[in-house]
Amino acid sequence: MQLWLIPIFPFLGFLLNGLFGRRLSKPVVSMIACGSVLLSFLWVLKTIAGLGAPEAAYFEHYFTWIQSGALNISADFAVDRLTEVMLMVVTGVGFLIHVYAVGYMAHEGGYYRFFAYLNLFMFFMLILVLGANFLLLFVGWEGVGLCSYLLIGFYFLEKFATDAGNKAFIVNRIGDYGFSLAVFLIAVHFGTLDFGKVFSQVKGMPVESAPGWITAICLLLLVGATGKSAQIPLYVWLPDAMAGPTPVSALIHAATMVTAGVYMITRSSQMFLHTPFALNIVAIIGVATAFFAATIGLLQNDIKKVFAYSTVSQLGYMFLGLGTGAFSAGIFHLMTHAFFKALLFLGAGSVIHALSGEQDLRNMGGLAKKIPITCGTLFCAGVAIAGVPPFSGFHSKDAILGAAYQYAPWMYWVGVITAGMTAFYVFRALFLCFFGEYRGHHHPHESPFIMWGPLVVLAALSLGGGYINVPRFLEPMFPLAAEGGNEWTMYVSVAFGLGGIALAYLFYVVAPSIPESLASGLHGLYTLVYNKYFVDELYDETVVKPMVDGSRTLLWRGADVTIIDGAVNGVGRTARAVGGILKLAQGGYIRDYAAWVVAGSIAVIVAMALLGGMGGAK
Amino acid sequence: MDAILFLIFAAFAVACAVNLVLQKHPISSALSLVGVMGSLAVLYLLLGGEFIAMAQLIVYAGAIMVLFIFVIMLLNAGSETRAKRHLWASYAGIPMIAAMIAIAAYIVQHALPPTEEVRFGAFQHGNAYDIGEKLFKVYVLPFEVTSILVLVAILGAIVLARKEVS
Amino acid sequence: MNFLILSLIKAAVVAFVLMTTLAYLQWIERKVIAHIQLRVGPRRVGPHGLLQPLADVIKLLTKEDLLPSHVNKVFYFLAPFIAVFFALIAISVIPFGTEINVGPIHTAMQLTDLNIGVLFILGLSGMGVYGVALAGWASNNKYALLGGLRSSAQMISYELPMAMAIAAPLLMLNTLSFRHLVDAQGGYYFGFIPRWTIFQGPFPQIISFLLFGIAVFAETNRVPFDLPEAENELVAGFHTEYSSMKFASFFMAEYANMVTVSCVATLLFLGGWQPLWPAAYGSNFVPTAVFLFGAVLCFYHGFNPARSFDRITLPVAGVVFLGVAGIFLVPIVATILLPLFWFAAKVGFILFVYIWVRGTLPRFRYDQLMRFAWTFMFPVAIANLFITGLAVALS
Amino acid sequence: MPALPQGAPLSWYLILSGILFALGVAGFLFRRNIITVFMSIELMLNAVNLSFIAFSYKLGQNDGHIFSFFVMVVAAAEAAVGLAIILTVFKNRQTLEIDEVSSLKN
Repeated sequence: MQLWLIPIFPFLGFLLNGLFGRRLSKPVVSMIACGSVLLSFLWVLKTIAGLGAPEAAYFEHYFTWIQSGALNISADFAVDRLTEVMLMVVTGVGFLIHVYAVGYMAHEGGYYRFFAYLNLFMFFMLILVLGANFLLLFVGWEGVGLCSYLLIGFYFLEKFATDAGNKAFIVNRIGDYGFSLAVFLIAVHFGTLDFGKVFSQVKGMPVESAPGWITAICLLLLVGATGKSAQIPLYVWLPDAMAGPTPVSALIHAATMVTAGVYMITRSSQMFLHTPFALNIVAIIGVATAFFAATIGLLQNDIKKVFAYSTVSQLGYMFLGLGTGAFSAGIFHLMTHAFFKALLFLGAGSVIHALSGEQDLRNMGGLAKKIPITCGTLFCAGVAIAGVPPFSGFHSKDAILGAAYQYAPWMYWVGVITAGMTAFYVFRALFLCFFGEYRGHHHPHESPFIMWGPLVVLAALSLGGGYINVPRFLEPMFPLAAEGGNEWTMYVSVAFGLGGIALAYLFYVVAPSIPESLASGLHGLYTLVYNKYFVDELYDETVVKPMVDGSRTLLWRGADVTIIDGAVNGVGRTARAVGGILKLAQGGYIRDYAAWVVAGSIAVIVAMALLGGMGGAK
Repeated sequence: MDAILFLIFAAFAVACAVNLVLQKHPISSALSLVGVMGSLAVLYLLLGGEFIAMAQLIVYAGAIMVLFIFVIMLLNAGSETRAKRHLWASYAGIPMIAAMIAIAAYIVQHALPPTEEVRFGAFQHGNAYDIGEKLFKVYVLPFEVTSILVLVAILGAIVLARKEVS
Repeated sequence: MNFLILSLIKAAVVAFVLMTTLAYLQWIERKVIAHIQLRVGPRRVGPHGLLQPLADVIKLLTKEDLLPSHVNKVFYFLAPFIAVFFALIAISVIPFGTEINVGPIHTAMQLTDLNIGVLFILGLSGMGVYGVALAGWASNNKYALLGGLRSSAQMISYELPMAMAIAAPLLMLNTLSFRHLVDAQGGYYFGFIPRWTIFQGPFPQIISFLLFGIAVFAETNRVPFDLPEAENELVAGFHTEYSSMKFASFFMAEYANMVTVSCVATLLFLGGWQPLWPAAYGSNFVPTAVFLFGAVLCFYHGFNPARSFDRITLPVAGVVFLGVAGIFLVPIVATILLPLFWFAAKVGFILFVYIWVRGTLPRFRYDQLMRFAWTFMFPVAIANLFITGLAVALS
Repeated sequence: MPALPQGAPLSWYLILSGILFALGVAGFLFRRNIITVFMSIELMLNAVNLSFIAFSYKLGQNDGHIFSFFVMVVAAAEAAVGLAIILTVFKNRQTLEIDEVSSLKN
């Protein structure tokens, strides 16, 4: 099946663009970038066509990577149904976004650099998805983190961009630290890192008497997932990540990379199923993040920030799905979310493009007539994310909420309220952007075909994507929960969604005066939410500052200068003193040195012989 | 039969090695080294390492030693002159080497008593196929690293040996 | 014991045939060159100079064996032996035909079938350098030394492309034993295109065939790569100081190498003894036809002769040819002789190309030679090997 | 005299390799021509290869062959660089006497 071809195409693209991009013309660069991704997409199609819907994982072994004692890690790829879904999403959506980026980045500097990074990201993301053991997964994991850092800081001349990049990188380090600890624990306790072996071992264990370290592993994995998928408490990097170019926000920070955590937890579902506690934590984190982020999203004025918080909140939904044991529902939402959130971001990008860089909702409005295609597609995304039946968001969200209700009703209610808020803020943004009077001072122009082409495709997907019955497809891996026949949960969530839309319409189209009055009325709450609950400041005070001060005083002045430097200098002095003596033995004659070596080796051999190195071969 | 072959070629190898040490002229030493390598190749065959034996012929005897001879001819290196000064190495050398051989022999005899005999054909994993399997499945990373090393070595050799262009 | 006797017999036969071939190869070379240059070539000794080789041998044996005073005796004597030894021993792994049954004995037309025969040949070709290099050094003569240096440098340089050119078909046929190589080239595409390596999928090895051809010209120090013995710059190169039998042995080594590499080329690329087209289309009658034609030719020239003694010699030759043609029709013998015929035909063709090139091309300049090896042949060989590997891996 | 064994014991191979190694050391200690010294090193490498092969015969797996293969490759690289160094030394000092090349002293 030659799975290795799938990631290798983008990698070749990266090499070509990264090494020679400077000399290549823009069309060639974009041709290489998009072509490579298209090739791997086609190869994915061929692979899936060849495999169909495999019951067991199709496995390819390439070479032994690390072999130390019992631990034997090899470079293997594996494809099962879950991987197939992920592959389709990554390469498919990725290709559309690449095409879009050709139009979006047309006037930017560092064109080839951008596409080289993008291809590199695709490479690592595919490694992450295809890898058949935790270490390969980790390689991809770190790789996409690196690319995300590079791309967030793409406009490295602006300080905020580089700061955002650093923030993302550092916050992710915390998560990755947890993940790596989890990997070590797995290696210690299972003696292998291959998914197949590990999970079969776990399956063997009885659920009720599962040892504590499985819980530990799961919690550590969860830490990693919260970092990568921007969950509480490590979500803070994602909104800032919007400093990167919009296609990056769409590809990395909405569609693919941030869902890596969801994929990872789903991948290790066997383990999580053995620790209801960890699973419960996942659910709680998910629902909390969903609600919390949604509230923040209500009041953002930067269009990309709104969608960023919406992403966090939707990821929260996915975690809620996983936590309530409905893994397939989580993956389902992952897919639909990839469609409509990528569409939202690309649409936002198209709007920003149209307004030549304007991102503030307060300076938009009335764009519906000026950029109709973008407007239409964005509204498709809106209805999709708001969970309006029969569009894609409705199906996946309903699956999750249904599972949530069976798991714990309160989670369901929170989720439903969140759904309402989601609908509200998304349509708030859309109304502010497209309805009313134009408040800006640019001259909006519709984007070129190469940009709105992908938008249309994504719009179609986010409208109809709900009929790709992922849970059914994944059933052999994650058996569906028993169909609790309470349709009213569905009706309620739909009602909330529509209600949110209606409320947004009332607030921002019919009577724009209401929001101001509300803001002045609930001033404290307003400021609190408007400033994102001061979480960043809180982290600064509690974590960052102490660290900086501590390292400055204690580590630098204390440890470094006195202890380390002292030690180094002391070593140097001693070495010189000893050398002064040893110098006498240096005749400068190589043969003398050789003789010394021989004498020494004889001594060593004798010593080993006396210490019982003999007869070892018996 | 195997034992006789072994004795013949072992004797030849040792003789050549001694000659290497005793000869005054580098080119004689070089040729005796080639002799050692050839007989070692035969011993490898006896031990079932057919591929490695051929590699020994091709790489060592065929390439490396030709390089040596080439350099000797290029520098037109004459035979050694009498040593001007005698380092302690020249005195301590003999006993040390004797001790080395003695210890090695003793340990080996002690570790593996001469019960099991090496029969030609008893070892079957020395053919090109198995070596390739091992090399490109298990040891692929070292293999690549080695190739890089060789590349670096080539560059270094060129840099060292090229004429100074001023 | 049976094995030992058999091997002895085979060795004797092969040695005899090889020696004769070497001797006559030189006669053929002189003839062909002569005709290329519009001369007649040797024709004094025996009809059409057919006994010339014999005369040469006697001459070389009886000449005085000079021993220059300034040479390094040991290596001066050793060098020709090394050269001849490695040149002749290579033939021992070359198969000339299929397994045959002579009465009760079932054996292969081959001294020994190593399962690493190809590597063996490579190793020996590497060792062949020593003879030349040593001769050059031991002669203690600047021309000879230069010749030796040149040849060793040239042989090292050209071994790499040669080895890679050999490796490419091995990737496809995926064996190292010559016999299996030939077996792997049996059969036909569409019933008539032979599945030789130069035609065989997934990636026909024409490029590596050409590379191999060029490289072996350098390996055997033949024109246009015969710089080690470039007479107009180096008198006679590495064998300037050699005379009589020692000189002859260098000569013999060169021709033996030619024969060996021609055999290797045939086995690796031209399908060994696989006929050019299947027996279904009557390839079995080709030898008969060829010899019949020869016989007819002889008779024609015999009945209207150009020289007086042609009246006798040519008809005799014609009768001989007729006999041979007849032999090829006897089924039992034919099974043995047909593969031999095809093998010999291909080898002969390659040898003819050797001579042809010598008659046609001028000699390279030394720097050109080296630059050609490293900047053209080496990259091409690598690329070819890479593509072949890819094709094999993907098919 | 005891009857010669059918096949040589494995220990003989190892002792042979030990002897060759020791002779290599001897060459290193007693020869003063850089090239000869270098060749002694190659001799030692060969001896080690022999023991590799012998042991892999005993253990019945061909890892030893792989090791000696790597040794060969590395030896090739080493020969290239080393001979280049020797050429440079000769170019600068017009000598191959290893004792002359002792400017490291003091």
